[in-house]
Amino acid sequence: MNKIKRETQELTVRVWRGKEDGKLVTYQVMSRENQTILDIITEIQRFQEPGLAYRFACRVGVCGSCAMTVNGRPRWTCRTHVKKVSHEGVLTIEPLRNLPRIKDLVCDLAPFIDTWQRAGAPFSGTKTRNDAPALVDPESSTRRAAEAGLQCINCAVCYSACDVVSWNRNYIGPAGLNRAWTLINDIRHSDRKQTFDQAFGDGGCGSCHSHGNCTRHCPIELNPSESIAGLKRVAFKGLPKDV
Amino acid sequence: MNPLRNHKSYLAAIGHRVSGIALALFLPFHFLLLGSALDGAQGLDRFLVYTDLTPVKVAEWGLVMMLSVHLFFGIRVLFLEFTRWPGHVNDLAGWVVPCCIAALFVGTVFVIQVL
Amino acid sequence: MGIQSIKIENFQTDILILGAGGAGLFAALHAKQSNPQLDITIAVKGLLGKSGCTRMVQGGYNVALNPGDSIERHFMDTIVGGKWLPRQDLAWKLCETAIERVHELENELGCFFDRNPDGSLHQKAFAGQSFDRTAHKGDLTGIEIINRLMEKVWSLDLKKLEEHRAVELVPAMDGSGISGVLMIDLRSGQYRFVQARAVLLGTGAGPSMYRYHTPSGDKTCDGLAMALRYGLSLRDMEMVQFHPTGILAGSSTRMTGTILEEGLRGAGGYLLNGNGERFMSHYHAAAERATRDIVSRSMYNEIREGRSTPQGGLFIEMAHLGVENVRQKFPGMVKRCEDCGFDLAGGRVEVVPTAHYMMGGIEMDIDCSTASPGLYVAGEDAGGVHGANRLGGNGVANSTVFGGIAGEAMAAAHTAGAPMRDPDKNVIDAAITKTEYPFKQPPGDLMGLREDLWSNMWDHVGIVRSAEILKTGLEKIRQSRTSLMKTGLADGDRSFNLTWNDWLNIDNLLTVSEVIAEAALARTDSRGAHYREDFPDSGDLETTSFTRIHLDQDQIVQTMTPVDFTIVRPGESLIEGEAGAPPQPTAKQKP
Amino acid sequence: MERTLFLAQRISAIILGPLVLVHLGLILFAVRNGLSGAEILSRTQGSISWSVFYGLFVLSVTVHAPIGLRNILQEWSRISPLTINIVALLFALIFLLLGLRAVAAIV
Ligand SMILES: Cc1cc2nc3c(=O)[nH]c(=O)nc-3n(C[C@H](O)[C@H](O)[C@H](O)COP(=O)(O)OP(=O)(O)OC[C@H]3O[C@@H](n4cnc5c(N)ncnc54)[C@H](O)[C@@H]3O)c2cc1C
Ligand code: HEM
Ligand code: SF4
Ligand code: F3S
Ligand code: FES
Repeated sequence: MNKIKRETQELTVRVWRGKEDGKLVTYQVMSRENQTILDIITEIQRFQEPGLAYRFACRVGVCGSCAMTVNGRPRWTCRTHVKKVSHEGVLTIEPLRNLPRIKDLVCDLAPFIDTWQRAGAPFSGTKTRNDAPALVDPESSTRRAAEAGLQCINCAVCYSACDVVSWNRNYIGPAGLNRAWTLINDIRHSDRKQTFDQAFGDGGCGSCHSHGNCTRHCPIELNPSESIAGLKRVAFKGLPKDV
Repeated sequence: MNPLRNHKSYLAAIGHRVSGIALALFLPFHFLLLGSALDGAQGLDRFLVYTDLTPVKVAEWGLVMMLSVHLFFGIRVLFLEFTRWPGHVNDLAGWVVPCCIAALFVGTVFVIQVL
Repeated sequence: MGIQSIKIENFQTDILILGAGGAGLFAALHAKQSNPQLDITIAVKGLLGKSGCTRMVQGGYNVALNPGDSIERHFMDTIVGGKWLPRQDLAWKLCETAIERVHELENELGCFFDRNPDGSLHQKAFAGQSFDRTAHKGDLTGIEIINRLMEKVWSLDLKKLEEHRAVELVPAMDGSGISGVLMIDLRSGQYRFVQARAVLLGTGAGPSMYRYHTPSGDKTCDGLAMALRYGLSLRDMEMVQFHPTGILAGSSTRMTGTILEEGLRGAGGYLLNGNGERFMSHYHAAAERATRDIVSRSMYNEIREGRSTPQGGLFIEMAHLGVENVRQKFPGMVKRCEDCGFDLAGGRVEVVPTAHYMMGGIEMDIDCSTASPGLYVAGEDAGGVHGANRLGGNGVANSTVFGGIAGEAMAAAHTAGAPMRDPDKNVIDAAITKTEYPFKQPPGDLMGLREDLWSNMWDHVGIVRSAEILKTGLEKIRQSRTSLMKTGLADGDRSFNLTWNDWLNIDNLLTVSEVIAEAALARTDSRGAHYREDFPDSGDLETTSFTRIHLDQDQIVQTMTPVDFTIVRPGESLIEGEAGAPPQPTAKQKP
Repeated sequence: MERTLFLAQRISAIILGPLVLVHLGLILFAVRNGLSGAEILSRTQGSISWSVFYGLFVLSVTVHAPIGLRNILQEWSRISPLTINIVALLFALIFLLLGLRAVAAIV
């Protein structure tokens, strides 16, 4: 009884303050209905720590700006309900792993966004703005394979969850490779071979050891692990054909 | 335990890696030993006498375990990477425990055989 | 700190782009494509491509691709939907260039728009349109568009100033045009003055001064407020679009105000009042499927008359369509509701109309230039394209079409010898004095101030207006301004100081709120998004005028300017046999 | 390069699979009465099949294991890439020489 009461009334929140050499600072926060982790952070910034730095934009899970480490796991905080993660009323909130820290809960995402380029993006087409779009069969195997990997919100959750990224700073990581897989399955893309060579180059998909943390944590349920396996199959079988 | 590490696929990767390292370190010695047969069976037997010692037996068992763990997890990795069926990633996480059981089975047979 | 002791870093660039949504990114891309030698800098308050609303686009992109559709038809829908207020040459440009832009998105940038079984682009129906012309990628079209754009722009050789907040547009010393922009590097707190030959405002406006609002948190009308202070005029500012179904999950969560997609109503979802009764049919024959403005207004009325939920909203209910069916058809929305504790598929979700889009904005010409040489505007910051109402699907078309045009125009201006102008130092000093001001005041509850503004705008400058309540609203906005000037910040670490940033946000929101209220007071008729209880008629279309507001010595000056019907006059239509438009809705849109 | 190494490692793994399976079976069978040099040699000496079997084993391991060790060193150590490549090559050499010597010894 006592415990339940505590859970619904007050949360103990430990928040990372500082840059690379910071520490966890503890705050007591009133717990309310319908609170997300982002709301908790906002509440602390509003009432207790005006200087607290964190990042968000869309607040509904499409921009991928608000990811943090919550009780040891990377998550999108704007869509993570407190009830889902608070253990006995305690929360530990830290910045993402594997990225340079700016301040408090904010990381520099630039090295992560760069991985798209390293994995062989952007798209290059043969048609121009003066042509009609290509006819693409929505049921073709390549289209469906690509489709499954789209809509990534570049939140860096997978990048932060992957141990190989932290072990090997050269590793492109799951999100970039997932993009490479969608490009390789895009029959409109004129540089599929080039994309593949990059995705399989230094720090490319050969470095993935199928830990699966990317897929387990991706908030929008993409499957980078599967995309990377797809790339590895290409190494054997050649570029996917359209069937 | 770190929640990022406390799940089957991750532990399988680590198990596969540790067994791989153990095998790679052991193999040169294994080859050295076999190479001692260049002087005939006596050369080999000079080393093989030690296999009667209990600690050596345990170590041998360990190696058999490592080999079978690496083998079964390796097969799993190959399936993961080079095959595909609907939901196959989830299914292959389900293989981790069977792989361990298979390796344990090999280990048990080894023990029975030796005893 | 005295302002003399504050260090400013200066640097120069050919083209400076503010904002990295559809408008900003397209401008960068097209400028670079026009002239790869250009030195381009893109400065954005959030992260490049990850801030702003273009990424949040759900429904899709209006474009007349189908042989049965036409630019004329798209244009007529836009004009009629905008209640004859749009500037017609801009609206035409929008409809015409949308085709090229969608082709570019598909062919050059690699966007994956959904396909028909025959391989052509799938286009869906959107309310208020006479043809199914909304190209889309599922129900989260913006992610695809922005991902492809940002990955392309990221590959270009240009300077990226992420998390840089523009604080003031700085004119040339000699008054010949713009000289550059003063900004704060939010990560370090450092001031930076970027001098440029051409500057684009693509900061995306965003009606985030209402209690319930959809735009991303970084959007606080900064561009509009800066333009006003700079001396430009804004048009149609009373036109604020409300989306009917914002999630209402209480005041303690930022999820409140974010939208549940229109398709829920389209598919046959019910809106229920606090007593659990359907009410839309009392207001309009199309019931829940009526257009945004009508549904929002009806909902507002229901709430005002006390038939709301205890939290002050209404319900949307889908269960009668089959729980599994709903789960399958709207997986994203079901999950979104689940994350704030609602069961969309089987239960009821509390909803409330939510401020979505600003039709009004800075006056621009057809090449996106403004009244000030060197200064350009595109996207939601610009006004005149949509008039009194924006069709769903015309927003992202607007930002991508005009962003690209602005990029080309700025590159052309550079080729034609656009000068680097010397800044008016007084303006820089004054701007810094103002941004430093809050550090000299005692700390206070800024968020509380913002909440007051939210409530005030919702209650007095919202969906249903009258002279009397607008005046109360204006009065309260001015009171909020007084309170803001007494509320300060502790002067600590300026790096990533969100509270400081928020002070500046509220300052701009107050400025623009006042403009909205003044414009709403000036428009004595009811059209599109603007509804006056005391003037419920739309007034004579022939003499349609738009509101235009600028600042003179800090005072708001408002004039009504007649619309020039350059292409089509009220009562006429470009579509043969369908005088006056809108043409008949297609079968799919009929309830 | 990375792709070649990857393929080489996976192909060698595919070859090693059955080899190790047989080898494991053999171990389980052979240890029954304790190991003796004579017994081992009696099985292998003069047998072309076993020499091919173990020859292939050695070659595959020579390819397979050093690539794996290279990965591990890249991820788990701070050794420079060049040194890692040298170490991997050394391992390959050790496997190859000692391995072939062993095969030669037992057949
Ligand atoms: C939830 C939602 C759904 C929508 N759905 C649709 C739809 O289906 N179809 C449709 O056509 N339209 C839709 N819209 C509208 C559409 O998203 C916008 O009209 C359009 O994307 C605006 O583009 P923009 O480039 O002008 O601004 P944005 O994309 O909003 O970008 C603004 C940029 O400016 C930056 N910025 C802001 N202030 C400053 C400053 N002071 N200094 C520097 N940078 C600054 C921001 O960080 C951001 O990068 C939707 C909007 C929302 C919110
Ligand atoms: C006895 C000989 C063997 C040795 C010494 C050996 C050694 C190694 C080593 C050191 C690694 C690196 C592990 C890592 O990167 O985590 C490795 C990886 C691997 N091994 Fe083996 N191995 C042997 C046999 C096998 C067999 C029989 C198979 C399977 C059929 C196999 C399959 C694999 C696979 C698939 C990998 C790649 C793992 C990854 O990168 O995720 N190996 N091996
Ligand atoms: S793949 Fe998933 S986890 Fe990774 S960046 Fe994209 S959305 Fe985030
Ligand atoms: S977590 Fe990392 S190791 Fe591979 S499967 Fe995902 S990228
Ligand atoms: S704030 Fe955009 S994903 Fe969380």
